Amino acid sequence: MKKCVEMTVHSIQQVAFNTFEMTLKNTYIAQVAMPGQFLHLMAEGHTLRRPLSIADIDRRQETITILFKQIGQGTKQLADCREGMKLDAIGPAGYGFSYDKSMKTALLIGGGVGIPPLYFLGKELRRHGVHVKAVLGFQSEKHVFYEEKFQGMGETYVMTNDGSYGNRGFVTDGVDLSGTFVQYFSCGPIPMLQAITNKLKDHPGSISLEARLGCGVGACFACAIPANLEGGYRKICTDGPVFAAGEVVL
Amino acid sequence: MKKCVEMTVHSIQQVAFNTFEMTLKNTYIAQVAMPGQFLHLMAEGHTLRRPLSIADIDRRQETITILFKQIGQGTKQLADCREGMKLDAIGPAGYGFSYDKSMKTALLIGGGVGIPPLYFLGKELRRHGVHVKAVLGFQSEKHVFYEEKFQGMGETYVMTNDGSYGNRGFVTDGVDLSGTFVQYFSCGPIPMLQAITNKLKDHPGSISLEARLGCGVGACFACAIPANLEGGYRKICTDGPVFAAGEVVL
Amino acid sequence: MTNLAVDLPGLTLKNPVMPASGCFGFGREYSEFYDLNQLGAVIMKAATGDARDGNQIPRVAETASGMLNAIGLQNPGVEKIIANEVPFLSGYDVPVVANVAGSTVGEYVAVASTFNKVKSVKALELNISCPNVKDGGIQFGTNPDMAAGITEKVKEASNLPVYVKLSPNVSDIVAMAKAVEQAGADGLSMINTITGMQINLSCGKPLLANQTGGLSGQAIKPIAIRMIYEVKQQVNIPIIGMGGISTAEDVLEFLLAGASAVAVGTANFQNPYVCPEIIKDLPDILQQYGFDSVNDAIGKGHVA
Amino acid sequence: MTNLAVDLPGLTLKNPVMPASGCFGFGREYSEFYDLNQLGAVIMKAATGDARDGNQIPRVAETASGMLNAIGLQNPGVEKIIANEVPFLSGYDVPVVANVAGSTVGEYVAVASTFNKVKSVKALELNISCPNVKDGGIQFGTNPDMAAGITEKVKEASNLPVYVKLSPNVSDIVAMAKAVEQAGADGLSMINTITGMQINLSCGKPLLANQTGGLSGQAIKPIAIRMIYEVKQQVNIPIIGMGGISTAEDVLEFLLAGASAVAVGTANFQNPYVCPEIIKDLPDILQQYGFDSVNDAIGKGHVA
Ligand SMILES: Cc1cc2nc3c(=O)[nH]c(=O)nc-3n(C[C@H](O)[C@H](O)[C@H](O)COP(=O)(O)OP(=O)(O)OC[C@H]3O[C@@H](n4cnc5c(N)ncnc54)[C@H](O)[C@@H]3O)c2cc1C
Ligand SMILES: Cc1cc2nc3c(=O)[nH]c(=O)nc-3n(C[C@H](O)[C@H](O)[C@H](O)COP(=O)(O)OP(=O)(O)OC[C@H]3O[C@@H](n4cnc5c(N)ncnc54)[C@H](O)[C@@H]3O)c2cc1C
Ligand SMILES: Cc1cc2nc3c(=O)[nH]c(=O)nc-3n(C[C@H](O)[C@H](O)[C@H](O)COP(=O)(O)O)c2cc1C
Ligand SMILES: Cc1cc2nc3c(=O)[nH]c(=O)nc-3n(C[C@H](O)[C@H](O)[C@H](O)COP(=O)(O)O)c2cc1C
Ligand code: FES
Ligand code: FES
Repeated sequence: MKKCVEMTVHSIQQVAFNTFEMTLKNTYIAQVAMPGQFLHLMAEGHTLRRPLSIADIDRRQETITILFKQIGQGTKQLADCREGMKLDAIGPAGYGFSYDKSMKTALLIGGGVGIPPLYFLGKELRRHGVHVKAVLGFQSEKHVFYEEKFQGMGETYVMTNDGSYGNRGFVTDGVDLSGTFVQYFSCGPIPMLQAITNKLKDHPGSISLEARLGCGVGACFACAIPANLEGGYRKICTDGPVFAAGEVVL
Repeated sequence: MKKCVEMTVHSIQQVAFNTFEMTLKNTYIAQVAMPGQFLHLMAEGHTLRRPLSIADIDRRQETITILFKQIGQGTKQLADCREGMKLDAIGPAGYGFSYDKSMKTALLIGGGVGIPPLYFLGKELRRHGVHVKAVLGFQSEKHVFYEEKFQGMGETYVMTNDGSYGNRGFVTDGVDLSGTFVQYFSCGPIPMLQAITNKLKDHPGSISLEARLGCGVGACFACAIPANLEGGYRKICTDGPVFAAGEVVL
Repeated sequence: MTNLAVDLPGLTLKNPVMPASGCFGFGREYSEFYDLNQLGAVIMKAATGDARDGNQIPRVAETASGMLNAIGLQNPGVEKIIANEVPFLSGYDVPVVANVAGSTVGEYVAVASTFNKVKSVKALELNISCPNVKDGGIQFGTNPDMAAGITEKVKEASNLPVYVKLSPNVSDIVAMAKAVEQAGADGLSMINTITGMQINLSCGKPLLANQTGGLSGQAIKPIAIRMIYEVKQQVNIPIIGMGGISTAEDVLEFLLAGASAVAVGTANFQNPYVCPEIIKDLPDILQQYGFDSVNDAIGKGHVA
Repeated sequence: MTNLAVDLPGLTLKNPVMPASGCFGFGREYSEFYDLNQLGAVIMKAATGDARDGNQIPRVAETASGMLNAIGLQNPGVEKIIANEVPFLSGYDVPVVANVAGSTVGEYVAVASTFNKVKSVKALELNISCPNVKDGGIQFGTNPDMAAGITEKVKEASNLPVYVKLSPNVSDIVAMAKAVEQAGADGLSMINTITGMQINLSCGKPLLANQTGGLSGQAIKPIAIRMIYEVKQQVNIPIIGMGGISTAEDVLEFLLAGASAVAVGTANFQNPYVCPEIIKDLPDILQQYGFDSVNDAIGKGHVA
């Protein structure tokens, strides 16, 4: 059975400009969630739930971390949550990253709020002994978050559009700095993923997509996108959000 | 200038079945409000404001008391408010009770949540030396509130529909017990006001009406009811909620 | 500086924001909350030939993100409005729009022509879309030929620009808009309320004494935006947009859809200061989304 | 005990609550949340003759107390639905309703007759009201003659009871209902979504790739109630009501207005358990307002 669970806000803090880190307590999700999966969170008074990637899990403390940018009304409401408040979530939702645990080096490429699921992934890869490198793209200095955390996992190249922090440029430029790797894992806005999959078309890769969801469970076809090879379509909410590079039409 | 003010919740407590007493802090309203006037309160997320009578005022502490029954979503939200929370109110709204300060004896006749404005009125009448008697009608014992407060002002006859407390019967029966008076003041559901104005048609009286309001400020005609004598109409929100008995068609 | 001014037939507006008909009476009540000179214009409550009593109460009900009303065009009649209400509004430096209603073509024409002599009334809003009266009103608003007929007659009788207020309760809003444009309308006003009902579970019957009422408020905004967008692509007269506006962002959305000015109705009941607040916020919102003036934004949401 | 059962043409319902078409796929997803045997029936996502890809994304937008969708009838085609989806639903003791769509009368007829051979499909819902496809769909749903024509043809071709799903995007819903009743419809299903639009301020253009979408959710409930109430007074076939239902109280409101059963759409997205929760709450709510059965409440909101 899939579940809609009650989660308790355990902590919330601002980690960058309009960007918040929230930890939530829930035994079930903390036990079963995999990197790349998301929570489909209810914000009281709204018709549609908000999908937010799982950025980390503490299986002992049974907490789940999410990182989100405040954009509209729903994420504002989440940002206003305080410790002890309850949130209703469908999760863990979606199909996460798959990878070869014996791979030597993985490259994580994240843009903005595409970075959160890569942190959880990186930790799992490290646990299996995979060497991890990361390229993280942000708009500017004030948007940067989690740099030290990624540094703690492996070499990390921070890119800012305006050069106000780290290296000036896009994540595609960062990839040039990062050297060799076996497989890449990327999450960010569609134009970034297009650029990355083009640039790295000779490498195996996985990408995680964002789209406006309806149900979030596969029932409404709100998130269906054309598949590349054998035709047909994929639902981002259940077949994804993670796909093999080239599997879907971006 | 009329005002829409921010009020701070000072206290809230349940005083009877589904019935709450809330005190709110606001200097302006505490200074100018008169018995019979109401607050037109915003409940976050709702399209229409909720009208609630002013039940008491502490001019020194600058607090306003309201008493309300939890009926639907808006009053539930108010009942869930906690000390320190802010509420947005238009007020003091409407036109309150007028009376001759030299009158000897006044009879207050209230039914259910029609009772609150009569408490504020009774206190003002007492301040001017008017002798006050009250007939208060409730559904049953568990609905009774403010009996002692009215007892403190004068003889008080509590009626319950089922006789579970005080005297069995309607407020009209209570009037028979209460003896002589110069003028009566009544607030409650329309059928009760019809019965009272019929029974007491030989006495001068004032009645306070309830109706579904739109704007609450006189602009939308949601609350217009026909006037009795010279034709035309009256707006409950601004010409009332208090009218002379016989002024409007019930 | 962001330029908020807009010029429409008969209406030289310092900003595009006006209170909507029926939600602002004749201005007196909200003038106790703020200085009406801040407004772009004022649209008065509907005027009919004789005084009308309107429907029984309850006349309003709350719905999810909206409300129903069935006032029933209560008003003191056009003569009394001109005698007792217009002079008050004339004291402000704000163009006044008269909302004209009736049960027959004759009544519409009579009411419209009565405003010919009134200097401060700068335009008429022809209310052929009131869902809350038995005769007239909405019939005229759902049949293109009747709508065109009444528009023509009113245009003949009036020396003021005429904005026809369209009903959203139609299969084909573009057909309605084209019909009244061809009949000589100077502009459109859209949308009026959508007919709805609420049943009161406690008594098991419709809550409104009139049974049905008109749905307004944020709930109807997507319908208003769609209709304005569709109509904008097919007609050349300006549109005053309304339906669920409560913020400056909403105003921009209406401008992008094709409205040249906007009216704010139901939101006044939530926040009496909503009109001046929107007007204050509008320059920043326009700038934030890359527009230097209201005129710049009008119709810019259309895909080439 | 409160009796929740209702008997409608082709549909023997243990309770009046079913998920609405397009909001529940073909049942698999929500079967992971709860046992579908609790449901009164299941209405499947629309079936067309061939597979359809639907519109580009974004296909959904949030609005005040509602949402817009422009899925565009994406589905694998009627044959694949029968081969791959119906067998799953047949495993439950719940009547299945097939939602039939198309671009031409011929396609509707072909899809409808394909279901003749499918035992667990107990009724058809004729979707002549989808606002999100270029051809077919809503045209059939806004013209009484076309609606009657297509109903007649489908009735001829099908051996199943046909519920015609009406579009609210019309001037005269009663005329539509009467037309399809006379053409032989066994029941009505109302309402489908109302055409709306949202403009994305960040890019200044319509948010949905399809520009317009269908408005659903609590925002439209008063419109649905009004239309069902009006239609109930003029037709004799049963109505499956929908539009903004999310609680057992809402269900009672629809029953009072004249619906004999109800469908729940958008609310599934907010709360995946909403259907079984409503079914659990319904007996108490009926009792609370003085009804001993669902049948007792149907149409009781009408004023004598
Ligand atoms: C699988 C998945 C994982 C995601 N993970 C993260 C994450 O870890 N951190 C993060 O900050 N953001 C993430 N997003 C994007 C996030 O869902 C949106 O930023 C958020 O829903 C915006 O909600 P709002 O209330 O602020 O915006 P509003 O504009 O008020 O939202 C209106 C509607 O549009 C939807 N919406 C708006 N923007 C987006 C968007 N970019 N993507 C999808 N839906 C959108 C909302 O969900 C809502 O239904 C993810 C999206 C998906 C699909
Ligand atoms: C001038 C005036 C003074 C009032 N004073 C008091 C008081 O002191 N204490 C008290 O408990 N009640 C009082 N009422 C009634 C009170 O306003 C309603 O009980 C309350 O608005 C119900 O809101 P809700 O959210 O619980 O109900 P809902 O049913 O959710 O409300 C839906 C809509 O209907 C309106 N409504 C519902 N019931 C009533 C009603 N009986 N009268 C008016 N509007 C209604 C609401 O304001 C709202 O707009 C007064 C009403 C008026 C007009
Ligand atoms: C209480 C009320 C009374 C109204 N009276 C009128 C009226 O007299 N004439 C008219 O043309 N429109 C009338 N309307 C419709 C509004 O002018 C406006 O078109 C509609 O409410 C949509 O805007 P909103 O969502 O901002 O309220 C009325 C609306 C409400 C809520
Ligand atoms: C995402 C989505 C997809 C829909 N797809 C269909 C469909 O395929 N066929 C159909 O007849 N109605 C479809 N509808 C309309 C619903 O069945 C229902 O009539 C409408 O949404 C109103 O009910 P609600 O407010 O409970 O959602 C769809 C609605 C939504 C929200
Ligand atoms: S969001 Fe409903 S199918 Fe993906
Ligand atoms: S509530 Fe608007 S005039 Fe009284």
